[in-house]
Amino acid sequence: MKRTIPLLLASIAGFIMIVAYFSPHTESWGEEVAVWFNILAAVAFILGGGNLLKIHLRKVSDRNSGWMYSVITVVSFLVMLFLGLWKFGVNPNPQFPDYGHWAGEYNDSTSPFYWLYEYTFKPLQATIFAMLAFYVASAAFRAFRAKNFEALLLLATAFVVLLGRTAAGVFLTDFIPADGPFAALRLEEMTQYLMNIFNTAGNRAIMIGIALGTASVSLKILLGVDRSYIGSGDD
Amino acid sequence: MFEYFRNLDRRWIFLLMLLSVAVPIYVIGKTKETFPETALPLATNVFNEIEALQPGEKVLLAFDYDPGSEGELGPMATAFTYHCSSRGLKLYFMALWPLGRQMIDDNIAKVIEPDFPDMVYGEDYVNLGFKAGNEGVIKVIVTDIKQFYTTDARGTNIEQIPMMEGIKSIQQMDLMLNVSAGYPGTKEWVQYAVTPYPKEIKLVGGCTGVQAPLLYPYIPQQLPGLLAAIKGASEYESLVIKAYPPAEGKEAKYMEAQRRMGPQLVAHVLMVLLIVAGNIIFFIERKRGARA
Amino acid sequence: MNVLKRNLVTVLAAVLLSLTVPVAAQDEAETPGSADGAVPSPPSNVTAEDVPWDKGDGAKLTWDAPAEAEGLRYRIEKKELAEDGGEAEWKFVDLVTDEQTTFTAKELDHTRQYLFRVQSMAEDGTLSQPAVLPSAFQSERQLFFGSRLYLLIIVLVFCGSVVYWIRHARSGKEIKVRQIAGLEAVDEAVGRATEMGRPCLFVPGIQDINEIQTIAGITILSRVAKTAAEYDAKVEVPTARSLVMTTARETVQAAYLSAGRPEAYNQDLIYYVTDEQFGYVAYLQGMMVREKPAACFYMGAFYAESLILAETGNGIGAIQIAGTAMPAQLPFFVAACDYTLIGEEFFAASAYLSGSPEELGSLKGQDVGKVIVAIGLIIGVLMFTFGNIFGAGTPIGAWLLMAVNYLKNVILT
Amino acid sequence: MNRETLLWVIVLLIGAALLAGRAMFAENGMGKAYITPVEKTYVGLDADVAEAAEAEAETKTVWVSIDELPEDFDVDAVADDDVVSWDTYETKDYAAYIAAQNAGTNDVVFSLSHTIGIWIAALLTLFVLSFLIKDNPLYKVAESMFIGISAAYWMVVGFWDTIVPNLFAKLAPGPTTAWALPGIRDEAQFELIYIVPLIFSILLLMRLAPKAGWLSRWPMAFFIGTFCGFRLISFLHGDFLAQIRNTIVSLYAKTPQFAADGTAMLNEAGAPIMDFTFWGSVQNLILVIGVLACLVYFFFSFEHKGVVGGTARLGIWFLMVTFGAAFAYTVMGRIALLAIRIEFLFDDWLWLIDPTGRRAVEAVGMIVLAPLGMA
Repeated sequence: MKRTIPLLLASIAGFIMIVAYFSPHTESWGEEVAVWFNILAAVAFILGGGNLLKIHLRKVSDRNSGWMYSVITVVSFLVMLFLGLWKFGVNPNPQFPDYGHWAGEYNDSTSPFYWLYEYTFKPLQATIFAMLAFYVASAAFRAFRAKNFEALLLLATAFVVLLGRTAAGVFLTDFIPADGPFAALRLEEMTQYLMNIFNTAGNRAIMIGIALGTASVSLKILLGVDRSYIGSGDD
Repeated sequence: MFEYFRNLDRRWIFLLMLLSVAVPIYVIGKTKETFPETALPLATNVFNEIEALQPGEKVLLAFDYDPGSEGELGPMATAFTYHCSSRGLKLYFMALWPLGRQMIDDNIAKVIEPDFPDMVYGEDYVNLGFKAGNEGVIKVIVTDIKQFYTTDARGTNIEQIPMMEGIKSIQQMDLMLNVSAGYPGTKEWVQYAVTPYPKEIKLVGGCTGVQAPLLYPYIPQQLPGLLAAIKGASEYESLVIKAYPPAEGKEAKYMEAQRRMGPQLVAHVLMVLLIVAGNIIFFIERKRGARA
Repeated sequence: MNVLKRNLVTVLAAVLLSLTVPVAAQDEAETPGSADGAVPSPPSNVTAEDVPWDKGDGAKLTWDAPAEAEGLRYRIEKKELAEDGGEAEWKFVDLVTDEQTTFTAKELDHTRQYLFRVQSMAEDGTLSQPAVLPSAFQSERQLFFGSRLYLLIIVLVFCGSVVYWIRHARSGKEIKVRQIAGLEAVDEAVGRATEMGRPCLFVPGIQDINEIQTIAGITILSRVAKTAAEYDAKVEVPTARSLVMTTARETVQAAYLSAGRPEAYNQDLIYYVTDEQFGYVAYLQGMMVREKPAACFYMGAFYAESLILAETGNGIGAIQIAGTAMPAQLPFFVAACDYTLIGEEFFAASAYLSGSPEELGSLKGQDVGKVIVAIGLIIGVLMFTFGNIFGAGTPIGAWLLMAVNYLKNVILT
Repeated sequence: MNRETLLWVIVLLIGAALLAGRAMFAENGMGKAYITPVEKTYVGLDADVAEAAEAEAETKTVWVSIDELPEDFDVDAVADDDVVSWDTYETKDYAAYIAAQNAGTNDVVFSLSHTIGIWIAALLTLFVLSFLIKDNPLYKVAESMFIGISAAYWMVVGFWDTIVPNLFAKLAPGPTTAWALPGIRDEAQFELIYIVPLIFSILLLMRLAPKAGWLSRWPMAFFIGTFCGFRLISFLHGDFLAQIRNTIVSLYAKTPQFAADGTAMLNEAGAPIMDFTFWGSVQNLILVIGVLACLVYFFFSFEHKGVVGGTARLGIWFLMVTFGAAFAYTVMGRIALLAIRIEFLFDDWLWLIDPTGRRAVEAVGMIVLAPLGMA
């Protein structure tokens, strides 16, 4: 009962979606269900947020090492949540000023919620993203070594494309006439060929494989062959 | 010595990366000097197409991008506006992206209003604004511009705008410039404007780095010139600045792309050197391993 | 400044305009002939019929070309009739430039009625008088998408072959599959973590459970957790989505149960961090540096964070096994991880790890899919090549090119 | 206090001292923000007064900004309920501030909250970057804060952008529009079908109940099932077929011929003249071989031995070239991200550089401090 009904539900829902795709009348069901899913995902924040609070509050009450950081997390979480849900300090909607702040935008530029977003969330997000520049450098130094033929190919293409995208690379092969028979050996041309032919070929095969893999995993779930997502049988 | 490099703490690499980006930004920001730029044929072609026009000829500037790609495309849009204004052309702005209209207004406020105060709205330049419909808009305005544009972006009836007099379709434009961040963009302009009317419509443009490979197939027949990402913008900018030096104290705003190229170039060279260094270390290591 | 006055002028102008524009447009259309050129003769006999087996948004228009049709283009316009029978304005649909006298109008609403009209257009843009469809047209919505018939066949063949091989496996026949390098390393990695007394880290990507990659990641998690339960190693699963946390808890609990060690299951090791991509990564890289997991698994949908994770993991000397179907992130994992399951291998991994014949059977089904692709591709390419060699001028060349066209635009769309 | 901690503390103190020095002694200072305060006033008018073009005869209140009313409009004559005002602002540059000061106006004022904001943003940026040296308490502060703020941020977004318009407004349109969504009050309608996601949500929350946790599997199973069905079909239809279609190319490639002036050459029938292109054919051949070889690599049924092994090997080579090219191609964008962060630190915060002339009133900065202030 605890496992059979969910398995049936998944199979029936899935096969209905497949059939629905073939009729103009039901074609849009997929999009409809996506809206429902977004609602469920938003409601599930209660579970996730509750779990977040639970873990960090426990760290605080146990005085685990680093419990002060949990205090920071809990406080910033609760403050941000309150400011946002209450629309604290939000200006009214110019079209409906009589509705007060509730009809305003929750991220109105005068609200403290916006201030926190603008001066903490955004710079943190952008800086973590920017750390990638450092990691590409260390990966280039460490991972692009000609250990075997495969690695050599990886390295050589990366090298050519990197050079082909700088003025230096263009300068290096400038002696090859641009309209002669060997124009393809110019670095910027090679970059283009690598991207257009090899990268396209590789990516196409990967995408075909992904499509088959996705379809196969989906089918296994609908057939009940793979049921690990449903959990154990008798709790 | 070798051992030291073999087990090199990657924090040194991090430091090199930081310096290779920060130092150029600082030096360029302080001295306002940028790296010398040599224009490649694609950028030179864009420049030459605009140079070939006579003062008073009509040019359509389609700004199909939004703030998300401003960093990459803003400099070339500014350079286009500046070049066309310097050349004394008549500028027709339009956008297929909703926020493109804002980008047009920004460029008018940045370039035309302060630096070309003699240009009159409606006589020398006009902002036709944004129209929804993607390539549908292109298909229509190549034969009939008034079906979509009954007013300009400011709500003025198009019949009352002097420079719109006698304009039936964009085939009457002497050149089209497109700044493109994706769909709809240069590809659609090529497919739906240049391809059906190869003689009447001439298009050059600029696009993001991601898009560039998709547009190469149209070069040079349907697309004689293309500025690819910040690199292309920087090349074009250098040509424009050289031909039309801005007034004293105003160079800075027309050299944005060249400034941004600085850290890019140095960091790229660093990446290449890192790959080389990594392999040198690897080969020495293997040699020693073989000997031992 | 008198703002009101200016606004009033604008409003008035807009009102006036809205009254005059349709009239003007109509005037322009119905008084053909600008000064520069002869007026072409109009087409005649415009008919419209419903496009069969569609969703009710298409109409196939045909008309007869005028006597002197050379170099003519046809301008097509439509008019949507209002529900109360009132008149709307003509709207431009498309320009037919290749001297065809048929056109399929799209994007119609099957609950509304339409009129169409066609005008000839000379080379210099001069328009003829319009030829109007005699009676209003309404498209019909059918029960089945005719254009998806071939898709249905392909889906049936694919699913059929997967089902066939699963049944084949169930009947006890042996299934042989090749080895995948990254997968043997899974047990080894968990084992090493146990020896070192350090945890394993499992990252199920940053997408929600509606993404198949996340589901595939969770099924791999179930095998990893089972191995860990047997070895008595600790698996930590931070998630970026609440629903992924919920599902992962169910899965891991079941895995511990099937390993016979339900008491060792600790649900607090599977926890939610934040939905924000980079917040999640900020947490992960800090946690990795502090707890130094001995084995890191990245299985799911990844974006820019792939390299941050892989480089941090490399910095702490962990064994790293990644699997994703994000083509853009594969290069980073390949460069920085010990083993990477590329695309389809990632989806196949759970079948391999489970070792159950049924699941292995499904892999055979996937291979049938690849054989179909290869055959279709080779046939298509050969037909296209020979069609081009013979040229469209010869009958066989024309037939081959037509067949390729059918394959590409009808069967494979 | 061990040696390392001591070192850190010293570095931090030096950094702070340099910053304080720059903030106080540099001519223009640094990291300050300026705004122009703006008061918005809206007046509720009967529709027929405000908009002559409005066809509806019934009197409906329309809110008009006071800026759009004539100057001689008497606000005091309107009932208090019908006048709503609030404060907002526009951000300004330092140059605008100086210009306003020189002009003797108070239009542009110093903003404490935005100044603090810039400082906090800059410090958080440095905290995060410090992780590259070593994990440290500053990074932990930034990390903990980021987790709390971002988790709450997405919950707030989920509530106002999904739950309110897609659940509340569908099941209780009246109260919802009267409360928070007046913009859709005319079109919002009760939609019974949204009871389904509501029920699913309740079932999901059963997890919190000790005995009924298993009920939460129903919604999960439903959605996993639907998405599996949906993705099965859409991947086969989209990616699978499209990739095959795009790979069917001619190995005897032809391109249109162009005359010297760039126009396409046409034959008598008006169709473009196509001619054989050797390089185009080679490119297509490589493309097709590449796709087929990579497909063989993905084959599960055969061991990679013999012919299959050779072809699979070729497939791996193609994949390696693919990955190498894609890696290098992405690098440029990643570097730009770092450049933007550093520009923020140098330009918006430290006021070291001023590439766009936002503080173009002659300034003499303490240039030497720059690299150290970054530490």
